[in-house]
Amino acid sequence: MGKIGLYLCECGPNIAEAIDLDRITAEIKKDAKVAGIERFKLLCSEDGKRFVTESIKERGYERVVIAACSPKQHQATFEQVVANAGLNAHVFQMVNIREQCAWATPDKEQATSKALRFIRAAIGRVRYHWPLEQKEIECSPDTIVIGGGTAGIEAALRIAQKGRKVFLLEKDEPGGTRRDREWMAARVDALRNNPLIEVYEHCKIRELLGFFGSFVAHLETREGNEVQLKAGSVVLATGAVAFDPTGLAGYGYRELEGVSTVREFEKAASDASDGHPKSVAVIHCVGREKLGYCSGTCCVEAMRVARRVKEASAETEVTEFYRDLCLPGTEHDRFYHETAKTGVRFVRFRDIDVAREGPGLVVRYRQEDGSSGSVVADAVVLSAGVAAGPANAEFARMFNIPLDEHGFFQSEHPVLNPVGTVTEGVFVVGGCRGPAGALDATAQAGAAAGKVLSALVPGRRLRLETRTSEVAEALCVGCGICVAACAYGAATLNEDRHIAVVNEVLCRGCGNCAAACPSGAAQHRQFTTRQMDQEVTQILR
Amino acid sequence: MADQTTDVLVIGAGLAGVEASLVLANAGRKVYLVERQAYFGGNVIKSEEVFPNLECATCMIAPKQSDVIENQNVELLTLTEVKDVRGEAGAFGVTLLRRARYVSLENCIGCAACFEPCPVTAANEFEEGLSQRKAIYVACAGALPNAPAIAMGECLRSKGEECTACRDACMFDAINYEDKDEEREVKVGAIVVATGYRLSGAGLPDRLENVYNAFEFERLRASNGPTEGEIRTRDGKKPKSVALIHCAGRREKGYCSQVCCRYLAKFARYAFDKLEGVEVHEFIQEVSVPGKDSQRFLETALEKGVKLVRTKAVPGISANGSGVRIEFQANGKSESDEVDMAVLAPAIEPGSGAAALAELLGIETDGFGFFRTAGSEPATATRPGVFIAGCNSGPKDMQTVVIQAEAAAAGVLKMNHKDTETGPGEETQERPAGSGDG
Amino acid sequence: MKRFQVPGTPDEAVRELLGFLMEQERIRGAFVLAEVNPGGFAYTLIADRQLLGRAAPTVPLMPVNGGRMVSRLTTLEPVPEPTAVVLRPCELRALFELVKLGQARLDNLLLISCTCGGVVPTRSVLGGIDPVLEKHRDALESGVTWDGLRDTCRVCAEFVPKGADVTVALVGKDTRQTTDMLAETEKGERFLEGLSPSSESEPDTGMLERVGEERAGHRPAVLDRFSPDALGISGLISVFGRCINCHACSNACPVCYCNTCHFESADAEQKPGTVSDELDQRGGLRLPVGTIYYHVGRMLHVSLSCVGCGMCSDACPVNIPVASIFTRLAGSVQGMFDYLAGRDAEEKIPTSTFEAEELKEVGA
Amino acid sequence: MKGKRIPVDGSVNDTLRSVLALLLKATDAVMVPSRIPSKESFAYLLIRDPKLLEAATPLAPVMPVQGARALQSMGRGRGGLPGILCVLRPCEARAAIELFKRNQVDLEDVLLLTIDCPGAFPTRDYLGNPEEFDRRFEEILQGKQDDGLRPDCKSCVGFSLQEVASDVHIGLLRGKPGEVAVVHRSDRGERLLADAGVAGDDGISDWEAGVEKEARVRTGARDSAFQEMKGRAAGVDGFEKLFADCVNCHNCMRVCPICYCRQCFFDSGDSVRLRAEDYFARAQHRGGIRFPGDMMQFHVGRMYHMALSCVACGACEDACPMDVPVSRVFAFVGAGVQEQFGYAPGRSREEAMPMTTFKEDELHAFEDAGGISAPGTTETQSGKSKDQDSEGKVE
Amino acid sequence: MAGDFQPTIVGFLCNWCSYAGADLAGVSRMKMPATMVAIRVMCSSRVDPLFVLKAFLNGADGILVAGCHPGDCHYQTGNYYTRRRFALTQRVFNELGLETNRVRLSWVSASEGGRFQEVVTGFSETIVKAGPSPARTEVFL
Repeated sequence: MGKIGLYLCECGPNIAEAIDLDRITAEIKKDAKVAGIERFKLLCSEDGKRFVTESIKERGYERVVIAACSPKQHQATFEQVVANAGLNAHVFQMVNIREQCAWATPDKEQATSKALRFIRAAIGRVRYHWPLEQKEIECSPDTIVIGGGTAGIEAALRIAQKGRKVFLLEKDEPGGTRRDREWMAARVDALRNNPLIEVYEHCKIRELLGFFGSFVAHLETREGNEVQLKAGSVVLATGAVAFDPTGLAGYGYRELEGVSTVREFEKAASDASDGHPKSVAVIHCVGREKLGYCSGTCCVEAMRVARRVKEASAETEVTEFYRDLCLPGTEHDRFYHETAKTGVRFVRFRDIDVAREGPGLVVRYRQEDGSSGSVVADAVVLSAGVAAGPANAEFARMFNIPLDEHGFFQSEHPVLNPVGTVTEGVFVVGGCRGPAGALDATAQAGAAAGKVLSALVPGRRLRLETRTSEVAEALCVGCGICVAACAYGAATLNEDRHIAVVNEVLCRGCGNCAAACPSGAAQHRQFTTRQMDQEVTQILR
Repeated sequence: MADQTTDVLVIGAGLAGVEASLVLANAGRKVYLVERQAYFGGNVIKSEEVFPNLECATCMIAPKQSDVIENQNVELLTLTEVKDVRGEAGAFGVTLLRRARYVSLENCIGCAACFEPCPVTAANEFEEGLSQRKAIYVACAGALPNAPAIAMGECLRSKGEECTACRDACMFDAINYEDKDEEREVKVGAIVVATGYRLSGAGLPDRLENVYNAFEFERLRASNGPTEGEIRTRDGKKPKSVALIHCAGRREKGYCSQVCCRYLAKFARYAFDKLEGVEVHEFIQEVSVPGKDSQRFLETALEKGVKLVRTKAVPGISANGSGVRIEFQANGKSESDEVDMAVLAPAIEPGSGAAALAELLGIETDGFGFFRTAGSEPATATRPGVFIAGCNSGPKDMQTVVIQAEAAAAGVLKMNHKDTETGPGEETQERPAGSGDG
Repeated sequence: MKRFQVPGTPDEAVRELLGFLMEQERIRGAFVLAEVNPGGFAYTLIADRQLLGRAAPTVPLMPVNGGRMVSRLTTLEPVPEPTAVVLRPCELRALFELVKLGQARLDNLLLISCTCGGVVPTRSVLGGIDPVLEKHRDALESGVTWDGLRDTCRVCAEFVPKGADVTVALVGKDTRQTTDMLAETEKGERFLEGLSPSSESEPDTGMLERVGEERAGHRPAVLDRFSPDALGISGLISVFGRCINCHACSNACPVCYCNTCHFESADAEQKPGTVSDELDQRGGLRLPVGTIYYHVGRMLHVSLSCVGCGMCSDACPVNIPVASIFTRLAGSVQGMFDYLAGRDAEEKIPTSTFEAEELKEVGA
Repeated sequence: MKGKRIPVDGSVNDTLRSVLALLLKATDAVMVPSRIPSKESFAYLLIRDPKLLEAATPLAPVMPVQGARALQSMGRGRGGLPGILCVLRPCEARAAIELFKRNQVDLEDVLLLTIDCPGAFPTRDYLGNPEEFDRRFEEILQGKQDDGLRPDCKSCVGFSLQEVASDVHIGLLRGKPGEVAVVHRSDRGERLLADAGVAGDDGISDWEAGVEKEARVRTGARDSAFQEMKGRAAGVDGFEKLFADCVNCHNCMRVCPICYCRQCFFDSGDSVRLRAEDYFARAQHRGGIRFPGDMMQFHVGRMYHMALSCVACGACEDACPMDVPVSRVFAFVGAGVQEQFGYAPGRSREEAMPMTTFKEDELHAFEDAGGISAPGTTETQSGKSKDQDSEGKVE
Repeated sequence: MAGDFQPTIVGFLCNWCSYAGADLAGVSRMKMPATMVAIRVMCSSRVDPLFVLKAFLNGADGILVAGCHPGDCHYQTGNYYTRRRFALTQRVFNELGLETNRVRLSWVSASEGGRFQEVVTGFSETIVKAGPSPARTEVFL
């Protein structure tokens, strides 16, 4: 089993005064399961660390138990110390006799008994600790970016600026659906002229395999050639689509002439040579109920329409019908007030209906106080939000990334890792992860670049989590329960061998699969059934 | 170039600073993470739960904090401020001022034995003055680094008395009354400014007994806060009615602080969760809940029974016994309302000293005192080599803060890379206005 | 749903059917109980029509759970040729559970089942099966269960197959001359194409309900002695005390699909070093160790997939009513998730999925 | 041989209990068959607290679990067990020693106490009517013959201290009230008895004579049993018939004390997970195949694996749900192969298992067209292989 | 019996929330009965129902499984599986007449030191009322 060394930290008076360490020493001696018991005033001090390292070497301990503060406090510290003594950092178990014992239990007698249980449990389990290997894998520093809209282009440029190779895959042509064409043109040029960026336009992605550090994309080019690309990370920037108001009651879109979306209206306006409309009605929040969220960009969008109309002809009457003005950020209140100054009329509505009467369109509305009114207009512009792109589902399947209720990609964590996903090495930016203005999309592109650049450094190998799960082939019958339980797609079925296998690159070491497996084939390193059993048995002595 | 370095200075150790530091450190960069306070984690750790999943903020940020503490590449410098910045991108010379903590981080193990004997009590700033602390103290239970500091200004020793209560109580001789403020020079290639925000006083009424601002209310709800998470009026009663007041100070500041509608919806849920049968009245002019998760978040609050009152302007607030009287214009009529407690959503403004720091760093601010980002670059300041992360460039929700922090890190990482085909010039091109859609 | 009529008793009729299907080359094999030696019955994969004479598809015996046998046949890959399998409802449900658990494949299988009158304990025919057959046929006809059946059969509520392509009508039918068969799926209809339609106008569903009620009537007698207040630690000990730890129950169980049972693996073994501790704590120790741990542990593992087939009781050499306990338990735990083991082959097993909004009462 | 004679006071089991009570004082724990709380059967108890001895039934009317398996269940491998005195039937003790040779039980601090075995009733018979069989068993203990005992017991020639390396043995001098004779068979046994104060040098030749006499009777029974089996087990057909009712539950293997593998090869993926097309090919070739299909392979294969160590304890047959005469077949075949190598399982802790050693000059009978001589004659059982000592070491 | 009976409760705590919450309770010097002995797992979803059973049969008077609040799991969805497995375990205990009040599932976040204190205190009271586990000294398990 290996010689076990037990270290008791007095933590000054914190442990020494609250727990009877002499009794502990005596009892553990009686159990005769450890080769030696060492006691020290403060193990986390420099002297303390040195003491542990040296005594391990001297006494030839092969397993180490340290009873001190919470592992959250010093686990890492002591793992290092144990490693310095030439042992594998994982043949060590830390016992928390401070936070959850000395500090929580005023009665010394009870605190001591409790500490004794903790220590016995650790001794019991550490006998079944085996060295764990710190695995590292070669990884490709290159990146595949999927989607050539703002987010995709900005991500590609930023990553390439660090001298990294980037493959940008686009089903049509880079440039996306952006209106401010000059700007976008400049960015697309930058993209095309960048020697480190390979653009594959009009390509179909047949398949995407692999994992963080080594992904492989199989794609078919416009010419119909099969191309295989290898990369260490993938940035999904497949964008969103504009919400389509067709069939939405009360707006008459595609039914009444003169009713158009913002984009259609702008296009018509830029083409139109003949005179300006006398009055324009712009309606906000079109389709918001259906979408179930506020896209956060359409109010400003709608006001820009008004501004352009007014710039073109100041005498054109413009009415903005809104429910709530969503003007996030520091510039937009000003923009609103300026717009109002140009004579644009703002009307808050609760219900609205567009109808054609004779030559013009009539917009009838009711307000929150019940009062109602109507406005005659020759053009009605619908400002609608953005919706999730249809392609998301396919990529979600390919990469095991969950979609949210609206069909957007879900971040691994909305706050802590907004552009990361549950699939390590796959990032989501721009419209495909939710409504985003160009600046948001750019920021997200930057974020993804930051993650990529720091995670995959040329010449550096990828260090993997050591406390991962593994599957014992002899015990596994391939029932797939672990596969269902794994949130990271780390456990998969190998159909040929009819067993489950764990991809250690993707495994985050939660142990869910181990608990799900009835035959004990799936094991959670450092929390194996044997170790846990011993802990349970010994803690109850 | 001789004194070029790739080390990075990150100013401010809140959510943004921490995230930026970790991304940089993982890329192998040496990071000096300086924090003005004695603890780090910024404003985030004041919240019990956060948007959108009402997750426990501490649970979320704690793992990142321990990463910072354990990461060999990050040097966390608390109680430290930037005094001077010289040089240029790739080779900045920075003078840091570390203010005395009077407690040795090496020796202290955070056992807290020193608090009890300290004879001095003072209002705890972290708790918005809602609870008392000693002159030697930690901001709150669980604050990191796990060691107290002495507010020497309050300590009896500063008043000439020979008090050694805390030193006597310390078994690790961690207390050092001789500790001095120290200046320190560091050379860095890039600077990330993540100095965060504070709540503005603009447009707020004079202090009233049971009127709280957002931070105060957060602390009331915090299970490690002054009331251990119980929402109570100052006289310790369970409020029967709570008013949530939007846009306090928006008109004065001239911008929408973006996150208030969401956190007030959260506050409503706090109230319903903690106060059986409470009435919650929200006074609002415009509902602004952008983003795919916000609508449902708001609706959940409304379903719990929030009474939403749309007012023409921010209501007037006055004391009414121990309660609060609220007067407002709705549907063209003047009306009023009485509640036991009112919570205000003040405007968000740059952290104190932002202007001075901008001066020091030679970066531009916008009309509101926020740091200006350079054109198309949401995380680049107007001076090469200086980057921006967090609410010091404008109000943001947490995820946008993290995104910007990671983008700032990207900016640093790709700086003056030999193969770089673009310089800051290209980076900072002005994007034409009207880049609304995605 | 098309209904057909085949001349002969159920056994004859099913043989007839299988022969017909082979002749028509709609199937290349039949997986069915057969008399492999006088009085000895076993599942047999029959590829030769001549051998169909030995087939005993509806003999009231379950020497092994047929679902488990089909899994043996198809663990690694589907059967290469169209094959008819004749299973009782609980065997079919076991098969479906095993499909979900990746232990069997349905491709190429024609699923034939029956309304089930139950089976007798395998041991009870050691003296010869004929007396049993007599009694059983009468019982089937009247639709009344008889005391020779296994306990679990006498209280079985799932005796009408779910998900079969073809159902042979046994319960409450006079099957001396002809036997009715129902094609329950489009596939079933395709295969039975060409048989003569049933003379009977409408199936008497009321009769099936009556049978269900009659069986429900037996539940208290069979199951209630294992009610919570009857058990507890001491109750468990008096039920399982005589267990000889042979694990025959898990070995016979169709949904105990592991190759090496956790309770026989190294991880579950007692460590010699801990024996002293046990003695310190209890003053004594029952050997072999871990009897209750094994049985309750097995309940945790399989109660959600238990189909109440009764194999465990049948295989127990010391007559422990394992199946009765499991049947009672299974009803409860499966009900908690609105789940019924093996009612179809797609439904997720409760432990391999979750709902965000559920079981609020459980976690506090 | 000398020993301590103790008059039976109350029932034989009462007397044995009182002896155990003394022995328990001299050791950490006693492992002994005991009545389970529901009274309807027996399990082994490992006893430290003397109070628990009340349930102890050193001679139980049934053997639901083979004691060697009970002993093994405390953990495989050597080292770690406290000092335990195991009360076993001779066949159980032999099995324990066979497992010890395979590193499956720890006998370092464990002592084996055997008792003259009156045999056991089939467990399932007993469960049907415990009181009845308890009564009948009491009569057996007083010398009465009972035909209801398990076949293996009736033909067991190793019922006493023949060929078993136990440390302590207790002989029964039957009759009313009768006596028991406690003898030590190893130094450790001697020390134990001395410490416990049950050592003695009373003459016990009358008991030895009784054993001799009984042995002759049993040997006769055994020979005829073997003769009968020889007829039945002849050829594949004979075998097929014997195992006709087998339902492949593999229970015989699970309760067998010698089958010590965690995962039986015949249950392992290698033997149960075949490709459907292979099954189909076989079915098409023969017209049909039964499921599970490994019936003969299993029984014959298991025979290869354990027959050399088979102690004919009858556990397999006792646990067979289909009354297949498993143990009678195995005992018969076992005796034959054991005779072939002059090996007697459990005879000594040191004697090497035949398949772990060899001699350069042996078994020439099997070379070229060599054949097997008929097994099951009396001499071979009692007759030791001449150069057993030279086989002592495991190669 | 409830008088001086000092129960033993095994608590399986997830590393990220509940274990941190337990630490915080200690750091804040919150007093609570010394009944709870904690076993740390990375995620509450590592808690195999067999661990709970094992603890019970080995003589634990109570067993607590504690993790992050639903929706807060550090590993996305682990605690939802925990909840299902626990529901199964508790139901099996119930059907077998084993006192279900001896097993408990609670959500405790890293900032909820106070809540951890309440859970431990409350659960201990329950167990003291229930008395010592019958499994503790049972020989015939």
